[in-house]
Amino acid sequence: MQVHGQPLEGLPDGLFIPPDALELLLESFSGPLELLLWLIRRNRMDIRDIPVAEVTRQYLHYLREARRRNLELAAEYLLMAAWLAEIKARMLLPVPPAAEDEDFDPRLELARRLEALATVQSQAEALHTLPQAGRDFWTIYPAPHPDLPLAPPLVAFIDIVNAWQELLLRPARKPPPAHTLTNPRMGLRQRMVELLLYCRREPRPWFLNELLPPMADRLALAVSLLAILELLRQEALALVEGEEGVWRVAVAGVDGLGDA
Amino acid sequence: MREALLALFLSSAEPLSREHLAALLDDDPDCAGWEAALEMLLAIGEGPLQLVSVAGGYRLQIHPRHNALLARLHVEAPRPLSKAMLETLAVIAYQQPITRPEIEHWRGVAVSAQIMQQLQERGWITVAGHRDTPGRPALWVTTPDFLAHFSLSSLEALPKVMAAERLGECEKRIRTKHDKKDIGKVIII
Amino acid sequence: MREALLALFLSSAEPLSREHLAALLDDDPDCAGWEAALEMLLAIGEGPLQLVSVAGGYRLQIHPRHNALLARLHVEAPRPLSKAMLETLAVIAYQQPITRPEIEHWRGVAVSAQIMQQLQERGWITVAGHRDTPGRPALWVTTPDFLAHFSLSSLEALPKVMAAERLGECEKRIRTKHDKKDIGKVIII
Repeated sequence: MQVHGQPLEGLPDGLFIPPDALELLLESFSGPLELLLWLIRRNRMDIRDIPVAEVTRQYLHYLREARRRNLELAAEYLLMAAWLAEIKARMLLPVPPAAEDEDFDPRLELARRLEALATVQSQAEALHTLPQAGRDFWTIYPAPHPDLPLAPPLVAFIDIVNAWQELLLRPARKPPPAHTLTNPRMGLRQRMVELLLYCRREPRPWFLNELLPPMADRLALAVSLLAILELLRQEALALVEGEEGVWRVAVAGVDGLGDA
Repeated sequence: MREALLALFLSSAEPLSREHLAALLDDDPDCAGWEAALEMLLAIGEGPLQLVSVAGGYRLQIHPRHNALLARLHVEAPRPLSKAMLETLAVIAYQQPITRPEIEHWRGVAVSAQIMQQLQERGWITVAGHRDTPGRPALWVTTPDFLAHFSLSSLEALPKVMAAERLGECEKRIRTKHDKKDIGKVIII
Repeated sequence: MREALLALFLSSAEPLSREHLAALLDDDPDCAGWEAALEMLLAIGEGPLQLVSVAGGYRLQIHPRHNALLARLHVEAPRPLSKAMLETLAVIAYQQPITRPEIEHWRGVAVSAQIMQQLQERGWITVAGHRDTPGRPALWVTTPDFLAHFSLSSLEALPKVMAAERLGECEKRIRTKHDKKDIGKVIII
């Protein structure tokens, strides 16, 4: 970033400008106000007490030079020239005796606008000197954190129960595509789910005694047996016959013995 | 050297390949021995970070042991379940193991793959097997996380729900004999 | 605890405020003493990292001692800001909330839509509302990303600036004592 003013400090005093410099100079300005501010600073003039005649003379000199070198200038440059001429003319008029205070200085509005621009330039320069990411320091790129669990959805348990209740209350529907337990006994379902997950641990058929809970009471045994039978009936499990004529149970599709 | 290597990885949006690292570090006498430092990082990580090999090179990631904490930071605000998701979850909870066509039967409408996937991503349902019928449909069940989230000890703890008509006929019989808790046990099978 | 805190900062693209950390960590018995760990991190950093206070929170950045190395990695340096962009940004930063006509008044030239768009694309400015005047012009403000990019803890941390010309009488005094370079330091221009 070119700091405004600094690359231009090498220019000679006075109005002479080397042939190539004028174009660069004008390009570096965002508009006529900046050219004017530059002139005032170069002449070390006081912004609140601008010698309008001298500034206007220099300003017009640059405009003429630009035109002579066929540089394109925006219309605002001519507008500024007209404004300067107007201020110069009003300065020649006698100040109304009733209002000798500063407010009637025709240069005041110009001074305000130059001050605003000077403030902006200072602020821009202040920003420019702040440490900037990727220029003066580097921030970390946030490290990935794979497989983060998603937040559970916002749902009340009772809503699930009610949803099921409502489904049950709906008018009769066609028979289900596969027969399912219509009167759910959850102990049985729990055991069915457990059995399915258990059987999937290894891709092989299981002996019945592997699937029955050890040291179980009669009810637990009965539920387990019932769950296996129900899974067989639903064809979620399959019976597999081994070489010795021993039947084993396999998750449907696991062809541990080649014939599932 | 370990520090410089960490600085490179930490500031980089992309994984860094061994060749890239070599180009950056080989000519720098201060960085001699960076290969050993890289091996060390790969082997034991650094604090909460582990160096993993991914397509195109290596990158640092947070060790999964901090996932519970990070999940709190990177929460997406929990969103309510849509009616379709809620019904689907209810059917699975009460009828598991169940196939998608069966869920559709209960709900009376098609169940999109997206709904199943979203419920799955939340960790509440999973595939427990396949039914050995044509098409080998997946059998859906709820997960232990589902039970844990609602503080249910098992599926048995799901509140009993009966369709009105059935309730009618059973009720008369049972009411005289049992208290409400027993009703569930007697009539469910 | 130090590790858990680091994991949070390492995984976060945004600065984390003390309040945010408290909300995440206060209820967790495993995270007791996180404030002390935070102070430690602030004081001495961790390996190549330093924790800095920025945009109302804390953020990890690479210690400047590794800048030479990082410059080799990040060869495509970010494009420097044009004078027009920098000035426009400065007006918004120091005068916000501000409308585009007001920005143009400050700078003395028209502000192109392109400049506003570029600043917006960098994530540094945004529309915060509309002024209740005819035409309801948009009110521009800077974003937390702006603070983060320029290492500012808050808008109050923007450097205090006086235009040379405001100094008026000061200038004359200074001029007699110092050469031009020193003036620059005092008055910024």
